[in-house]
Amino acid sequence: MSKEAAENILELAWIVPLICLVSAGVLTTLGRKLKEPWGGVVGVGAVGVAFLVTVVVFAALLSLPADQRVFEHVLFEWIPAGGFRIEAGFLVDPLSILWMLLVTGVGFVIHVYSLGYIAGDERYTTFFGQMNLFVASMLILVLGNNFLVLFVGWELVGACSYLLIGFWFKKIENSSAGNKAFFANRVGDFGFLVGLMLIFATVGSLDFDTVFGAAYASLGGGAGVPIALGTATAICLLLLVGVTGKSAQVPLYVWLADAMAGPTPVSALIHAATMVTAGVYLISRAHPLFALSEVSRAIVTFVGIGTAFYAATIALGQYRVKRVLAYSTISQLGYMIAAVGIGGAGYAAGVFHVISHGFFKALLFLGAGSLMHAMHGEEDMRRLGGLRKVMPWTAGLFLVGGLSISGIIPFSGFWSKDAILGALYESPESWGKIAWGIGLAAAFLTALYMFRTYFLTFTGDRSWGDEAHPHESPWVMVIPMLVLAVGTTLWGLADLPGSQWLHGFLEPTFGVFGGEAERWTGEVVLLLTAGLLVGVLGVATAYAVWSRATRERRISFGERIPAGAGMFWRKAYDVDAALEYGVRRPGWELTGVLATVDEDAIDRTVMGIGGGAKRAGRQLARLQNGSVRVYASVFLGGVVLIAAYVIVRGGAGL
Amino acid sequence: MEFLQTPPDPDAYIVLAVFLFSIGAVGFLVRRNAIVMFMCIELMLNAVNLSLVSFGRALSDLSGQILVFFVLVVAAAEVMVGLAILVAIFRRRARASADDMSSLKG
Amino acid sequence: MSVLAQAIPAPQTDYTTIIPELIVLGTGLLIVLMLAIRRFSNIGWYALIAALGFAAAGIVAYVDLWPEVTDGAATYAFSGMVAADGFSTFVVILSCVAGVLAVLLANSYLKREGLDKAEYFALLLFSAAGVQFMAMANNLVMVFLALEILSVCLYVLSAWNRDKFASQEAGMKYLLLGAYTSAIMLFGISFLYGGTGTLNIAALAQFFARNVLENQGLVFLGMALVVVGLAFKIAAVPFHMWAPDVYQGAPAPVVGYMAAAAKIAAFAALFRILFLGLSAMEVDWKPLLWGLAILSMIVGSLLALVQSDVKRMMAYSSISHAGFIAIGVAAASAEGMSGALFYLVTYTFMIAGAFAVIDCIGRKDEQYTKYEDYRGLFAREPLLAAILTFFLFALAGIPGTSGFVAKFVVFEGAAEGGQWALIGIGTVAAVIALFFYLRLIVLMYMQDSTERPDLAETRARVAAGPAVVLAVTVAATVLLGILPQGLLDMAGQAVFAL
Amino acid sequence: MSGEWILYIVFGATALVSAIGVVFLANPIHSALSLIGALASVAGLFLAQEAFFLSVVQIIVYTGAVVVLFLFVIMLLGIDSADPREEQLLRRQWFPWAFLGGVIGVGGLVLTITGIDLPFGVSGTDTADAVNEAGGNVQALSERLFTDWLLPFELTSILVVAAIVGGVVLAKRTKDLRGSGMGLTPDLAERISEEVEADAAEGELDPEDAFEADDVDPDPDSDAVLVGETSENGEG
Repeated sequence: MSKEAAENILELAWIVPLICLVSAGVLTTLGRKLKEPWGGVVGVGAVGVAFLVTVVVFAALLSLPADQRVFEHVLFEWIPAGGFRIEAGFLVDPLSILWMLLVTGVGFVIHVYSLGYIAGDERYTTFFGQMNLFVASMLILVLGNNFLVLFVGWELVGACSYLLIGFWFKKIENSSAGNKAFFANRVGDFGFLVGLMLIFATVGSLDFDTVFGAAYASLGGGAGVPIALGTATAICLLLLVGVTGKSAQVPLYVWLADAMAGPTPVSALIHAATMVTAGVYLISRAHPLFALSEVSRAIVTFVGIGTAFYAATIALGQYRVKRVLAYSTISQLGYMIAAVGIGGAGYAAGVFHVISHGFFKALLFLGAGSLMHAMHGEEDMRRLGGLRKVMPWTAGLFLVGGLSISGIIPFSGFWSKDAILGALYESPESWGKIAWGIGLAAAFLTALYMFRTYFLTFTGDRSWGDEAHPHESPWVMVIPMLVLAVGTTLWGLADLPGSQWLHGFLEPTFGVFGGEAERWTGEVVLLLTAGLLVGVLGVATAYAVWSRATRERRISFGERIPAGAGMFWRKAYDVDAALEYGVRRPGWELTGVLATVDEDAIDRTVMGIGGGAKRAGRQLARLQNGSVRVYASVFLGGVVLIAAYVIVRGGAGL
Repeated sequence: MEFLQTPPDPDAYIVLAVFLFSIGAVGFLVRRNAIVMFMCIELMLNAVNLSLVSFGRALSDLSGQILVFFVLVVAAAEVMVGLAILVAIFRRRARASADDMSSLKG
Repeated sequence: MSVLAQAIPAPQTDYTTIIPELIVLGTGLLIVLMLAIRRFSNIGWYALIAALGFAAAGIVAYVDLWPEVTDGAATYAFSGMVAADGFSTFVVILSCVAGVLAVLLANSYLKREGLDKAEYFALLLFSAAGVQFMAMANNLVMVFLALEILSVCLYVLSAWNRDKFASQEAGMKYLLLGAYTSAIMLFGISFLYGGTGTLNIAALAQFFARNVLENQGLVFLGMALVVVGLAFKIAAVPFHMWAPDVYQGAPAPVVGYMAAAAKIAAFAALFRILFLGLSAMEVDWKPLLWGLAILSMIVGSLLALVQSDVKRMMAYSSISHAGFIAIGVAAASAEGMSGALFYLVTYTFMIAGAFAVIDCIGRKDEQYTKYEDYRGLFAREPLLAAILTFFLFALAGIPGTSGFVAKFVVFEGAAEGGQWALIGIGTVAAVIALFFYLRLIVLMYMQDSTERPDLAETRARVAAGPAVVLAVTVAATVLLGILPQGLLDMAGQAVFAL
Repeated sequence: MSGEWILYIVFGATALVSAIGVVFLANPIHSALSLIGALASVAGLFLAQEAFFLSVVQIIVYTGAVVVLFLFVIMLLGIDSADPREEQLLRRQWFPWAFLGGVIGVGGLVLTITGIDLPFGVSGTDTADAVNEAGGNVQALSERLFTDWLLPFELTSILVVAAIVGGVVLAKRTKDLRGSGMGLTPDLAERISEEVEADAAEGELDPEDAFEADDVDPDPDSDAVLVGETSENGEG
């Protein structure tokens, strides 16, 4: 491909979100007029075409020499005021193209799967409309060439997820989950917005170019307005608030687990591929700002790795498959945030893990969806078990996903997680090794809870009643899972230590901040081995404890078991109890405290902002009782207040 | 009572106007008959007129008196529209109390 | 000596400066005259005349006056009673646009409700003239008279639906409180007059330039009471109590016009009085406006949260919008005021569009304005629901709509003045605001309209007038959201050419 | 003793007393008559300040037109007796004291701010001599009104036209109501009685609770903050 041809193609990258946007508009306005298969065909087709166009754009980008792979194109000048102008356009570079591939690719697979999952729903077409709008919003988010466009996408994504989580809103639970997501995101967005204002106040622009130019200037290179250290830290921390909201990090993670109330493809799309990774994207994109402030990077790293560990302990105590996956998502996102927080090689590692996670988490969610589809919505592990024989495909593919997330060679999860752990360990920053330790512990817990889920669900005795008739899901659901399984098997090749194609590919974006590529050194091998060992240990422990779980034991898992030294070692049953007391309980007590914080403080703060506002509104409304004389009294009260102000102000002739 | 020898200051009129105004303003708040509420507004406007004339005289300027002239017109127009609405309401409800008009609230 | 023999100097008349106003007033009087002579059976003709009158006035203002006033300094006419400058011309054009939208909205409403009296259009024209004179007024008496013309027309229009008690109650409450406020504002004018010896706004500035007041209590209180009077018109807290009741009771097309027109007029007057006349007292009135802005944004948003009637919710939202616009005025800078002007333009379109939808959905007697009636709207009326969603997003200030740009420029004006606290509070209020708009949006997309057979069977009719209004307002809201520069330049010129 | 003082004291006292009468007389007709007293006293105060024209206009327009309009409407609507609830309120013993307190409070506040010693720094051009030279108060005023103040003067005509048009539209009976006494058709009478019953169901207002919210539904424990709940507060 010639250079001109490649650039011509790149100029058309904006078509990708447009396709999704138009199809969303068509599907939403036509609504019920478009009968069942066709709404889905349009929805899936649009995302499919978007994916193909993205691949073409990707190819065009690859055909350019590495140093020319940052392509910015201004669509129009969007100039709100006087001396300040915004050039609304898009930016195609290695970072954004990867996200586009992820969003359209995984999005396409999930759309296909939805054809089977949502079939027969009365709002079939609307569902695809909203899904397409969601994909479009995410594409706007990653394609924008300035913070404002990014924020537009950021808000749209939030609004769409709000609609989709509450899709089956006839259930009260769902709409209140939608609310929770909404509140948490609003709190986050508020931080983000204030951060943007601070950026604007400091630099006078929201263009990536200008802002990052200023950041480079502060580091001693290039022209631009330097940013003071304190300001940079404040900006980064405010952005982090936004990230914790959207990417479900401590303390704003509370909404994600509840958001599982939505349809499973929504869970897959939001939690696997798209919305939750927006925070990782934001930090990666804003890396020059984070490079300015070591403090903020340390905070980001520990928020991330802390979340990774904390969410893993919670996941261990869950009985519902989708909730385990939700907490696992929070935990995995923590890894990514930690990676991009520490910087250096961590940037590439974080991005690597985003896509890796996109594959295996989408796979796991679709597996869970397939399971629920077969079991008529049952997802409580205590009432599952032995399903491997009935649903071999689902079980096998779920196993692949489980192995990948647990970090077992050769699946991509192994490579990407170890890339993150390696980046943490080898980072020049002093706190890196501590973070690495926590990350390793979290990796053990990950394998443990994942395989606890697998064994309780697919092996052992059947714990479901006779009324259930589980069956393998239709091919339209299995094939997407198969595709994802292949993806998670092969994706690891993209960034193997030594070759590190992805690291090189991302170099135009991260430049000097991207760190050195890894070599096959003894240290690397040791680190990889440690990661693998931890994973295997987790799987083995899970196997020992849960692989032969009977129906009775499953049911008793949830009950209180008196602790006693004698009972501790007797049976696997007791190991389970021990685990219950030794790991889950303390974890639960620890997290119990945290969970109180979770349920009470954070929940209440988050919900309280809305509730309190509403209560205040009600009190104020009492005054508005319809009587003219009361209105006039308030009016006169206002006049008296102003008069008092006049006196205080010293204008009075006293 | 020496001060009585000279004509009253403008201040004297202003004090009077302020109290006239206050009677109207407070009266508006306490009466429930809409027509009487209008009368209270008239009291307030008259107080303003009084102050305008006094200010005008103290300033040796006729603008104050001209403004009073306009205020008279405005007062008449407002009263007219107000009474028209009142008549329309009264046709339906046969009540002229402001407190009965509280179907809109919250 | 005979009085008649004494030569009275000829009055200084310069009718060219008020041509748009003359056209608007002339059209109004023409309608009144036509009604007196013979009646067309179809009020559509009167609507056409009114719309043409507005359009002609707007075009004359833009083509004839705008280039002139943006070139040079302000011209004062009628012995300094009115000022023709970029600012006033801008507002004149805006009021004509609002007038055309209002006429288009009203025609089908009046026919549907059987209230087809063409006097409606005459009053609409008079009220618009009131707005225009308020923007031009260079004399406190002119401000007062123009305000009264506007108010009297709005009182009548609010009470227009004689078949609905709520409408009459709205008119009555508006009038009682409005007259009360007028008296208080007049007292303020009288104090300003007493303290400075002039009623001319430009002369006020000269007075402050020449004199240093030892005891400024009189002038200060006068200023404060004038601000109170205008704050009542823009429905700023705590002078907002009338707004929810009036918005809920008055006919939807009236509200769609009134919400914008009253704000335009009052902000224009506020700006001219404070910024031009009393700029010497800037330190005194700025905190006053801050207080009003903050209270309006917060209280308006909070109260909107708990509403169950859409028109009432829109009233509280308009209170909160008044707060946002007041931020621009409180910035006391050309940037801030041009931001406020831009905001007013976008608000005019948004509110007219939103009330067009509310009117269509309300149907006969506006019986469907409760939240309950909006439940599942999307399933029944996808297009109307989508448009309303769009307007609600615009009102909430979602990027990509004109509402966002408007908030942005107003905040920018405040930022230039370093008023970060104001911006912070504004952001919080905007967040709460998004919340109550979304509450309605979510309801519209809920799907259990089966419980409402009365709603499911009949469809809302969108007549030609509202359809045009919707098309225009949606287009304007999108366009100003994406390409706001043209209008921003115009608003900038309007203020810089003062 | 200066003659103006006498006028001031006499008319000032009658103005205040009649104004208080407007507020305190339960019967609207008495209030209106008291208002005439107040307005006439203000006319007297105008006279004392040599605003002869305004003094006459005040009598003719206010007492001659506005108050007559009030009386006319009172008679037309037949509300020529006191509302019992209002009477009850006005008879309460605390009422005059509260009223007095309010007046002194508001008035005192205004006077505190403006200062009793009012500053008039400027001297205008319309001195007594200048006014005399123009031929007197009326001539001077008319000259100003038709030169400098021409535009506002013209605008008042618009205001009056708008008010007349609006007043006619609002107060005119609709076609279907024509010819039946107060304009009550059986249909409308039924609607009205429904409305009145609905009001009665809400409960009669006690004089004191006019300032209390009567039926705002507090519903403080609702958690469904965003979606799907409404409280009833609608039309009566």
